[in-house]
Amino acid sequence: MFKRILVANRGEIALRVIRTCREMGVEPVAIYSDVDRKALHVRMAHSAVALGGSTPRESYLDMDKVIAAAKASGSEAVHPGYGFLSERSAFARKVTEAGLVWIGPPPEAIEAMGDKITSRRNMKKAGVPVVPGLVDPVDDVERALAAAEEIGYPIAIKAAAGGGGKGIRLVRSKDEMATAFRTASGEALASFGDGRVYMERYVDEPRHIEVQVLFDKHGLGVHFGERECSIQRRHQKLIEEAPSVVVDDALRAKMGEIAVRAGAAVGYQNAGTVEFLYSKGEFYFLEMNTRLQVEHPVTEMVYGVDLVREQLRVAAGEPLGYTQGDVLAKKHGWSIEVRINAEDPFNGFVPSIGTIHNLRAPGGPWVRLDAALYRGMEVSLNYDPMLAKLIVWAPDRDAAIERMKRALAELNVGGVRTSAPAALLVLEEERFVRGQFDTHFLNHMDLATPRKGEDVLVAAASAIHRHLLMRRKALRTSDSSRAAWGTRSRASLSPYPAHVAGNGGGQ
Amino acid sequence: MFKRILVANRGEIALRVIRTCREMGVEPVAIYSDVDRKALHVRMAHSAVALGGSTPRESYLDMDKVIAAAKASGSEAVHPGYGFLSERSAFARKVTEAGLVWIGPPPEAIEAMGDKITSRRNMKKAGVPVVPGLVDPVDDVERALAAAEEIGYPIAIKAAAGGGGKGIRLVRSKDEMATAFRTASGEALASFGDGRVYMERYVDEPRHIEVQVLFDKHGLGVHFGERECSIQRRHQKLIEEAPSVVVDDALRAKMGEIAVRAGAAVGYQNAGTVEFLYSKGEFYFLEMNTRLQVEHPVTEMVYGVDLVREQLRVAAGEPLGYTQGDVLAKKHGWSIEVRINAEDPFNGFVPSIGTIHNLRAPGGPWVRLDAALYRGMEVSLNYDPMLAKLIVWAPDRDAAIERMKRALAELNVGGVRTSAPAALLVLEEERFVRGQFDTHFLNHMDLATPRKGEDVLVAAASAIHRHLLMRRKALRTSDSSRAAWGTRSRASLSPYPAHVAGNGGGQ
Amino acid sequence: MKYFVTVNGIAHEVDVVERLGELAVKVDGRELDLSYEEVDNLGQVALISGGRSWGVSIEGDEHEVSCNIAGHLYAVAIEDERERAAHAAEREATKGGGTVKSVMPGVVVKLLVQEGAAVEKGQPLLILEAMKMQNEIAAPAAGVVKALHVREREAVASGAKLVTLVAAP
Amino acid sequence: MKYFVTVNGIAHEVDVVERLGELAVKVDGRELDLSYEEVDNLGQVALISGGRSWGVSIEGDEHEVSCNIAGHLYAVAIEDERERAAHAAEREATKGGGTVKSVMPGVVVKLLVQEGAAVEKGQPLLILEAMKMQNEIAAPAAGVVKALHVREREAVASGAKLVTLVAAP
Repeated sequence: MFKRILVANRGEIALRVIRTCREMGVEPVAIYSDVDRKALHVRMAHSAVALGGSTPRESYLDMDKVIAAAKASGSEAVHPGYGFLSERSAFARKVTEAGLVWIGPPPEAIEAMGDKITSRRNMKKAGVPVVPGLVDPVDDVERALAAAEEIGYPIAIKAAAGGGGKGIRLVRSKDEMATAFRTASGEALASFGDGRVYMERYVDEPRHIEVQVLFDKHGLGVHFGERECSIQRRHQKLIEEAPSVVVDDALRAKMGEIAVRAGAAVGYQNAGTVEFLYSKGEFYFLEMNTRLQVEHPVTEMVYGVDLVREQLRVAAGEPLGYTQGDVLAKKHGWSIEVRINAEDPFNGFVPSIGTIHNLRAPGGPWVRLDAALYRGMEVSLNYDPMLAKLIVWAPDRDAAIERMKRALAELNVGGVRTSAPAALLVLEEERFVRGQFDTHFLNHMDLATPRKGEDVLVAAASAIHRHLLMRRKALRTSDSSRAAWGTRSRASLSPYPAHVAGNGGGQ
Repeated sequence: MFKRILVANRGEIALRVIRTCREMGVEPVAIYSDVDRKALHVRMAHSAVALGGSTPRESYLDMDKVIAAAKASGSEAVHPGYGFLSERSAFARKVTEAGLVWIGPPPEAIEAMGDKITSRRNMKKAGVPVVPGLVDPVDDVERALAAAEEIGYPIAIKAAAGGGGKGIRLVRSKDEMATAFRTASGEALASFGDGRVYMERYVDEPRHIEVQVLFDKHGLGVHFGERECSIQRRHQKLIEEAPSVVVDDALRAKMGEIAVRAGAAVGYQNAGTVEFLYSKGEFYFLEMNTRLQVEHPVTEMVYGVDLVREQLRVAAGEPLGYTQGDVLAKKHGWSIEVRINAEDPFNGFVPSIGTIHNLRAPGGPWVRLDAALYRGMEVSLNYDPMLAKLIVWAPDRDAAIERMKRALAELNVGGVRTSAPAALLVLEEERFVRGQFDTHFLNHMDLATPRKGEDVLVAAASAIHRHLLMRRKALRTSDSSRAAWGTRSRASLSPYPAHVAGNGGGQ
Repeated sequence: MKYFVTVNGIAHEVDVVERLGELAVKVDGRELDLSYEEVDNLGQVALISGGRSWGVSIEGDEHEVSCNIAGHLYAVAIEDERERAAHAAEREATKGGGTVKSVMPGVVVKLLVQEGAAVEKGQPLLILEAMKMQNEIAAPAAGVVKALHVREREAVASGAKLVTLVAAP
Repeated sequence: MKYFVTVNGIAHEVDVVERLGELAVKVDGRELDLSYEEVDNLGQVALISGGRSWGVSIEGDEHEVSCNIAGHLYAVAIEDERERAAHAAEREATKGGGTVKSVMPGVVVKLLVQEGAAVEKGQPLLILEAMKMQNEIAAPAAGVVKALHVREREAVASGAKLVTLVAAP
């Protein structure tokens, strides 16, 4: 095992990796930008190297600085976390060329899965089901019509150069094709300077189901079952769970086997996630995330496995040491994760910034908080808005939902708005509890409905008490408690008529 | 299931019960003394009833007040937690007479197990092994000598009216008996006004191993394996774990079967713990704790069971719904608990009081914090010094020890001294890691040894920085941060030549 | 004293009478028997009313407050009678939407309207990029664009004026 | 400036020089390249030295400080040269133990010595009951009991004087 490794990330995932390092007797080295110099991942590390700069580009995204930090600190390997440089094959190559071990898949595997067209081709060849459709884009309505016959309606047309759902057109029958093609192509040309479009079968009631895989360096690979991440908006996941209500043992075996085959086809090593679109008993390959996933904890809770530990073990050359059967024998219970993002769910999920002045962490049985939060932390626009992940485990799904509701009720993050109340509303929805949802669920939910009952009166009464106390205190000078309490900016409380368009890019 | 129950306790165990209630859709009602009016168990409850008073006697120990609170709040049942009224059969009776359900064993079972002599007789009759010795006390040296031949040396002589180790004499051979008997009897007479003594076999290298049992109201009972609680001083447990290194599957089955037999012999219902003294492959009944135990979480983690939920279920009349085989099939991994007490382990574990001005809770995978701590909490001498329980789970014991060390490194409770650093020292001891310890382990450990290495220099350098900052700030007026930081009383930092004698009474 | 309190957009009338140092609070005519205690100076409140108990986390200023109650968020706005009258006049004056401000620092990616243009309620006015996301800023009411306070590619601070709307003539 | 710093009972010499507003700290002659930053006003400190990183939690006053470093506790006492000289004189004066004080509120259950009695180091002086536990208070050094400041069954506050010892003649 390594003596010392560099954790090339920040925030909760850096701390997550540091925690496992500590437990394995590996010395974790943190890197930090100027604004992160007091961050928890720095304080909890064995060593820390300053990168300088305050933007990601000047710090965590600067490959040369990161590799220099690894060398200077005497690290033997680099763990990239997720985001930042984790899926840059060029970085993986530079790490290896610097004589360090890359705790991730080979650069070739990152590249093979990084490109939409290439990965689709590779997967088709490996016998992995993909959404029926064209591999190459078309630029002509006649060819579109011909292709449509083969693919079968309904069909989705997507800009070849696009992303984030821009310029997608749904075509239910032949008659709608000509108009749809022209408008989609025109929009694509206007937006991206490239009028070509893809065509693929439109998947109704889609559910986002992904499979966790792990490969050692000796050609062995296993899967750790599925996670369902359908509660999302614009490809940003909010609630994840393992297992999925629509996956039984037989389907798990089948999806798992195909996910392992997908990884093997590109010579995969280390941990990765194969994402599928599931609809009415069928599933199609979407993409492979060639790194640890934000939502890996739900898999950890259900299989009793520390995935970061496994990443380090296989990167150090150790064999898996267990079979697929061993893994599935450990499967037990149900786990749910809620992402606590700094954003206002009642105003189109616009980002919320501020200083964390108050923290009440949930506790008790089977409640896990993966966070790098601390009192005094500045939440800025420099970094990802995810502040924390709240994870619960319970023997069954109903109990896990109730436990998550209980844990969310205990949580308070003061100083910014968070996504937590939205997650609570989802968990209270009967259709969610019954497992009847798809990736459109959150978009169709009315989050703005005011809650009824005694709590409203209590809120009004508390606010009035507070109002009168504030007025009295305002008369006094130099009242530090007033300052501490009122750190929340007034502006962020104003109703804000924003509709978030954005371009997603979920992790 | 009940609609509403009264939680007749405070602190972490009240919050523990409240959490399960919330998850079951049962409305938890809190009770509180004057000093607890802002406590977390009050804020997290559905309803709260003020008992008035600030001492336990005036509040949580006042049976009539507690029952009146249950009636006034419309509660259907009473959960006593541990400590306070939990093992008072008179209270259990009053609860039932008031038309409420008692979430605990029948009063007769409490009584049968509450008295040392009676329980010993009952257990012998039921075929439960007890430490070889006399059931009745002796008051005469000739009878003592005769009895000793039967029991076998070495022998321990204990005051019949005593407790907490007072007046215990070890007799290794016949020759030592006369002197030992006279001094023990004389001391007992002086201390308790009763010169009679018990005699029993002295158990060498004793380990404290207890078995969790659960009985429904339909005559069915199961056990949830063992916990080992040998790391203690004066019968106050500091570190607990499940399972025990000295218990294999065969021994677990045997101890479990005997524990269930012990409960059945007194008509037990609900959750309880049968404590054994284990020595070199043999085990003897010590006593039965007729309530939920402080250290119940380690069992929960290993068996994936919420014991408070099971308590409510069986109290409501539900059948267990599973067999002994079902329970043991769920056993997985290893769990350790550390008690975070407000006390100074480097000064004879004297109590430490103050205001909690700073809290840094550990997090991440398989770390559970059962606490009712909050910033601003006053830790006084009114109540039990236990502030929190830190619990970890891991696939095996070594990993659990490393995880607990990591979690303890993350924990900070500012404002009082705690037992946490002592627990960390134990976990770092090679003999503990190897599993070679008995109940004397902590007494023989030198906690005062100063730690070496860089941390000492860092402590010195940090203190100097802080010293100079304080000096500069002292020159300014009305500096609120100085006040906030320096809340720790100077007195509690002085070396204190106290040797704690005390009389234990562990939970 | 009478207050007008809006909770998540729904208006309530609150009457407050101070009796012997204690506050008697009536919400929508219903008298609440309240015990309100601040746990710390960070907004943790222990509230007991009619036997029920709540742990409330409060933040905000005198007039706009967020209450977190068991994980749910209640946005509360408070006006006394004098303030209500003043605000009503203000609202009348800015009918048509008033000035739209930025709630976050960001960069104006695109302006979607020009000065003088008539806009409908909900119509996108501009796109603001912040935290890797593009946010469409929509008109809070129908009106006419009186002024654009920003240009494309301009970085704006939180609270910066973006667009001023006035009522259509 | 020179300081005498005791960490968990072991004495260290610390030299501090202020250079351009930064502190240069030498512990036992070893120069530490330190970055010390307070995270909040509650004692959380981010400390970096020679590439190593620590999250230190500090509490205490100017002269006596507790540092929690990765779960371990370091009790630190600080004296500058002037204070050290003063304290040395004080210690000489109270040779024999000085005055034993209570570190917690409690009740004196039993006095085990009388005024004028000669006691050995570690000999129990009295039993103090606090938090349901009986604590034997022992003599910090050999000496003679000069004064008993408490009586049996008396409740004492934290910091209250219990017994004064002087050096045996």
